[in-house]
Amino acid sequence: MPYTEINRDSLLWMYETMVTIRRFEEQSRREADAGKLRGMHSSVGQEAVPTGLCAHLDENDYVLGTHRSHHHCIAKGLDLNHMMAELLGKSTGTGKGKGGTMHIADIDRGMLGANGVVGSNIPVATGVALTAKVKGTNQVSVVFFGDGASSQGVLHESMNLAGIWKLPVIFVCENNRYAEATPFEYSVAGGSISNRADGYGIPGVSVDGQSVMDMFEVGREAVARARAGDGPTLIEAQTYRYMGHFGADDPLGYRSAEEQQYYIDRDCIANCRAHILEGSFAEESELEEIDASCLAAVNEATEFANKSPFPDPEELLQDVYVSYS
Amino acid sequence: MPYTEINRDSLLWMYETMVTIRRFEEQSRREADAGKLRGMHSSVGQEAVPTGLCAHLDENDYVLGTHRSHHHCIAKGLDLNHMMAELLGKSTGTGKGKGGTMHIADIDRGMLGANGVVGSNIPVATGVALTAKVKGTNQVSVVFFGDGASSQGVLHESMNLAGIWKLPVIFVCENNRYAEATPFEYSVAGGSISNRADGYGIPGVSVDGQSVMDMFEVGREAVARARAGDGPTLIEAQTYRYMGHFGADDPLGYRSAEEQQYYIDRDCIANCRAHILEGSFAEESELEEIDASCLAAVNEATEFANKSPFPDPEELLQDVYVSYS
Amino acid sequence: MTQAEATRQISFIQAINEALRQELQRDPSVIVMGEDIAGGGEREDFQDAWGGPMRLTKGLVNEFGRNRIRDTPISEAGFVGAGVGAAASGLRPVVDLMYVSFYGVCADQITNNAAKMHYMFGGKVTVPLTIMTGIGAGTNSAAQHSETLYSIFTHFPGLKCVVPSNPYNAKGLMTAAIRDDDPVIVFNNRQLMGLRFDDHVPEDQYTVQIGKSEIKQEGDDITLIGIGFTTRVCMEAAEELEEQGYSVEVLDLLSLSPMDNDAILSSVQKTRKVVIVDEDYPRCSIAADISALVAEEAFDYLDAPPRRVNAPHASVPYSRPLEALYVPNKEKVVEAALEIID
Amino acid sequence: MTQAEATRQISFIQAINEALRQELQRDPSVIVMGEDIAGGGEREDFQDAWGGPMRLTKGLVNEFGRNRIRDTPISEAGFVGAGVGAAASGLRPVVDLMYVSFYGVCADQITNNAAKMHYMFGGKVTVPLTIMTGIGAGTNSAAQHSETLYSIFTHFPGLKCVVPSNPYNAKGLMTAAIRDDDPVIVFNNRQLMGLRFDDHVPEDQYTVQIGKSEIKQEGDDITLIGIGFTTRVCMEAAEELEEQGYSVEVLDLLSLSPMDNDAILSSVQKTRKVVIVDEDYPRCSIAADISALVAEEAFDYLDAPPRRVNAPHASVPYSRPLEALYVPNKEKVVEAALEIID
Ligand SMILES: Cc1ncc(C[n+]2csc(CCOP(=O)(O)OP(=O)(O)O)c2C)c(N)n1
Ligand SMILES: Cc1ncc(C[n+]2csc(CCOP(=O)(O)OP(=O)(O)O)c2C)c(N)n1
Ligand SMILES: [Mg+2]
Ligand SMILES: [Mg+2]
Repeated sequence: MPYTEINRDSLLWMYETMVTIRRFEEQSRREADAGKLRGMHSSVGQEAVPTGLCAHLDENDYVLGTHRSHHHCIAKGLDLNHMMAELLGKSTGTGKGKGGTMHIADIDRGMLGANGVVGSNIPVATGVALTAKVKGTNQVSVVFFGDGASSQGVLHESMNLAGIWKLPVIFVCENNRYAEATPFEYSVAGGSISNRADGYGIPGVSVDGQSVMDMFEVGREAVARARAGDGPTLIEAQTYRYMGHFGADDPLGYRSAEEQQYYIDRDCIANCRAHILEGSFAEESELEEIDASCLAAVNEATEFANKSPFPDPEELLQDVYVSYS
Repeated sequence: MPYTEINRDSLLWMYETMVTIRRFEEQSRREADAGKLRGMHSSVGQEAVPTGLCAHLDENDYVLGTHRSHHHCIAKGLDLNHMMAELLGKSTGTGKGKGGTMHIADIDRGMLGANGVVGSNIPVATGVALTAKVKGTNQVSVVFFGDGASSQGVLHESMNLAGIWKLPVIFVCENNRYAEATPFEYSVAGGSISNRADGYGIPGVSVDGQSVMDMFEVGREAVARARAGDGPTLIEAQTYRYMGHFGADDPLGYRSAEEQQYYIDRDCIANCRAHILEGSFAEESELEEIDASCLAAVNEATEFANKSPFPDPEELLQDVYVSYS
Repeated sequence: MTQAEATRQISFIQAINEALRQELQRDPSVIVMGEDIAGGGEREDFQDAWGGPMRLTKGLVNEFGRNRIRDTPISEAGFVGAGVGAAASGLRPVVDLMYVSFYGVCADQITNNAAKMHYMFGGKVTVPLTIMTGIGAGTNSAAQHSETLYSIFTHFPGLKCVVPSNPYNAKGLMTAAIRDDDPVIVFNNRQLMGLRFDDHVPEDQYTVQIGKSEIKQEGDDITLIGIGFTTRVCMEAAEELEEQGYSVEVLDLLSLSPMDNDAILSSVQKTRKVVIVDEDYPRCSIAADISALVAEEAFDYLDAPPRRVNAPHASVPYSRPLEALYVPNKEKVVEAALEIID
Repeated sequence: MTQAEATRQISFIQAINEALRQELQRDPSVIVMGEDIAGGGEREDFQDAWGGPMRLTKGLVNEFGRNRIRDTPISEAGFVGAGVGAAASGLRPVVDLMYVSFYGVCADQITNNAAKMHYMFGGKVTVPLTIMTGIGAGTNSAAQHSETLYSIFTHFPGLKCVVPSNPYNAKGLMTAAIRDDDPVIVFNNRQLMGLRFDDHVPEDQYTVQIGKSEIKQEGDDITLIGIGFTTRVCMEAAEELEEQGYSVEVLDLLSLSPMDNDAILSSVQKTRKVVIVDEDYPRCSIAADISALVAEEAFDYLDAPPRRVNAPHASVPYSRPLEALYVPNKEKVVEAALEIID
């Protein structure tokens, strides 16, 4: 791909976003290892997928995610302090500490929630697109899900519904090649997720998810299609998670070191950095400044979160309903 | 299609089966109109679909159906007396009158049940094929469902599962062009059900479901594939229901008389009859004998059912469990 | 109220239909989705071909158009989930889940998403979704089309559950449900749809408060608690018990979650005896829930053990004579009442 | 029993694993299906890479091969449904539904098919399906991975529900479930998986009868009823109450459907007071069910109202201090007991 239309601002935003995600995830891992949370699904390795896509969205657009969604949240512009606080179950968290790592949401920034049930957000995102359609806004709804989630029936129901109603929803499958310890090639009959779009008369695209530039190009087209009222797109982004499924597990139990290395050698951040430098979009020193500020932001978030109080006991019974009597 | 391999025996069996179904359904309608049952989903018009398929099955093979399944049951060789008794809620029915028109089953003849929840039997049939695979028998499992049911996620989950496990299951969509009052072209994105098979790497075939000879040819291939261990097939049979959705409704509320007439002019029984006579597989008089014996069998079943007693009150609490204490 | 208004009798079906129509008129963010709620797909020549299996939505598409009245494919998880997303992003969708047994293909969207989003997201997202669904046996429809099941939804925090018993409260509860900022499930009994009622139903909009029960008639000797269709059964039983000389209080529960604990307890504290009549399966049912409430909170007032009339612990049989034995009826309620009344 | 046998202590996880392995050995029609129950797909070099999220199925694929130990795609409706079909046609499948909240995507297969086929088909089809699923809070997993929910399955006729509380009955109930000709759901608490137990677990096969509870200790002043994890809570509470001078009976329910009504009622008839401890949501719960049973059937014996300790009517919070308030604990049980004991 030529990437001719990706300007300096976009590239630097994407670079910064991906570095922020990486640092955030590394820190989350440390917090988890320190026993402050359990079962943290790291998105390290997959930063490019939401970043390239969200580059085309604004605060009025919506993103919905999965159990592995920190990168979606950051790409959608969520506040790191509130995110980290949520991970630690603190009252200053996005959900006052009641949702946690699998349920981060911030409706003011258009993040309508991570979701712990595999596939479960796909129809919800379709409904968000329905709101845009019914109200005649030009908002777009984007839902991320895994290769494992592609086996859930709701994906098909939702592609069908979005297909007949031409809804502005983008289905983004992050094919990181594993669902827990189950390889993609075992669980997906036919060997391709994007190909399934054909059956619903909607465009299906497979893209190198390790290249944020490729993601940007594919995202631009899908977002434009949605905004134009031309309906949904299914994107299958080929990516990889570097860590185990939830952190504590060793991925070498089910995959080879060579395979891991293959993807690490194609790291999305290194990739983007090289592209920026080769194209002289920025100096090395500028990138180092960005690197430093990302780290500082994550460190600040960590301090904020650790200093924040836990929720009051009364919170246990609050927010079950808006009102109930 | 040439139909070269369809011999006289097969043709006459199919003719007889279809005429039996037609007479049975006409009688069921009368019983319903007389107030003896409610909500009878008539299969008139769709006789050829299960008939052409079941011509390749024996008692060890399995069929699973839907809310509209009388034709599946008869094609699979169920006893008319017990079927009609079930419709009337009698103790001599296939399910002692406890299941009724939407839940006829006879495991001894390989009919594992009609099912009132749209799409619900699709994974069940997949599991039946799993038994054959695990046990290494060469049984085949066939599940019928409607165009409306194709929108249920379980179809996709099941095609995927059967695809990766190469299960001997045949997914037969009876596309009668309506789900209640909803036309197929409205509800199915992409406009084709059989095309969806591609996405799962399994064969998908569209066939003229008004021609029992075409169904026979397509069925032969799918059954052979299943028995050979080569996995599932998706068949989309283009057919039509002549009556309303559940009998009391007037289909002309949502479709044109011309459209109805188009299909009635291509009636599967007339079709088959013509083929038999043109090919001199049998004399007109032989067919008339068959016609008469079919009618007689249905009349006998009606008498049997009407004379049979209702279940004893104790039946209410029986068969909830095999054993419970 | 003029005489004409005072005698405005409409059917249960018309009441729901009117509630929907008036809310659609009043609030542009209300939409309705479901299978064949209009019918005919997008065929111009067959607009409004169906109107739902019970005709609850008949006529709406003509008035409000296909943007707001949407036929769906048969994919409950897909369109109930879409209802959740639409509700969380600014609409007030009413989703028709034809019969409650079909919850089985979309329960995830109801109990994992609709019920939990507000809590998990710290109160910052609301899901003003209304689900309406058909319940109840008595129509010869067998085990998969005759369940009641409101008990399992009452189990889940985050959901509200209401069960109208006549056209008046059907209209008022449906209107209240749509306006409510929490997800509400409205359970409409199929037998009620076919019955005639004497109640007056105002043409103007009104709401029946979610969380409140209604005393249908006052009495001193025993309380009968009914839910939807079984409220009728309780009224019939009350008549017979009165003929036998007893003074009977009948409470129409209307709302299962929240439940009007106070009203239940005060009635039982007065009468000191209670029979709960519920068509749902008996185990872990709303009837058990009420029985436990009364035992735990009105223990010292009770003169006799609480009694329940539930459907049996069995699937709904198709055969009519069996089905007739299945559904709670006047005889069973009278029998249960007489067991404890003396 | 030799000394060595008498002290065979294995973990809850090992107990389930052993039950599965021994039944797989004994009966060739037993198969196991679920997500990552083996792991590694069909990669020869990564056989047995996972063994389930709780390692309940670790090692099975090596012994029994991929024909009988089957990793599934993430499509619960598809593979639970396949379990129903396999069970109806001659296998005895054990299906792993990782955590009970995921029932939401496959409830149709469980409650409309598995539960109803035997009845609808007049007793001529059996569905010897076992579903095992993880339940319970206390692991910082938030609202969608910490539910208990056995109450809603107990609601449905046609299903059997068991809840083991220690390795001994975990092994015995799992074995009994697999051999049972009806669909059985085995609810395994996630907290129990991590705990140490002193109970002796025989290496040979045995069954614990479905439908029977167990008196963990006898006493005269009050009955505490526990279910799975909460049986431990009851034992702790009993210890404390005994220190305060009370004689406490603890009943481990084990089986929710069928339920051992007789044992519950005799215990309560003896002690005349009962506290039911249940981690499920309170409304329409098994605790309410038992409370109602006791109120209705042992009314004349009760010296005080039945008491319940449930989780609150709220989703499970993520934040640990809140979660600690959520799950029933010793303090709450002691408090409830003391309220009625005097
Ligand atoms: C319905 C459901 N089934 C199973 C699980 C357990 N589970 C959590 S994550 C996961 C694997 C998901 O794989 P994939 O969709 O590829 O996402 P990834 O973890 O690779 O990001 C599974 C099986 C779940 N959360 N929800
Ligand atoms: C899960 C579910 N949703 C809705 C229904 C109500 N319903 C019964 S039949 C039917 C239409 C089915 O259409 P199709 O699959 O095309 O079968 P056909 O009636 O044409 O044979 C519907 C919506 C149901 N039984 N189950
Ligand atoms: Mg994955
Ligand atoms: Mg159809």
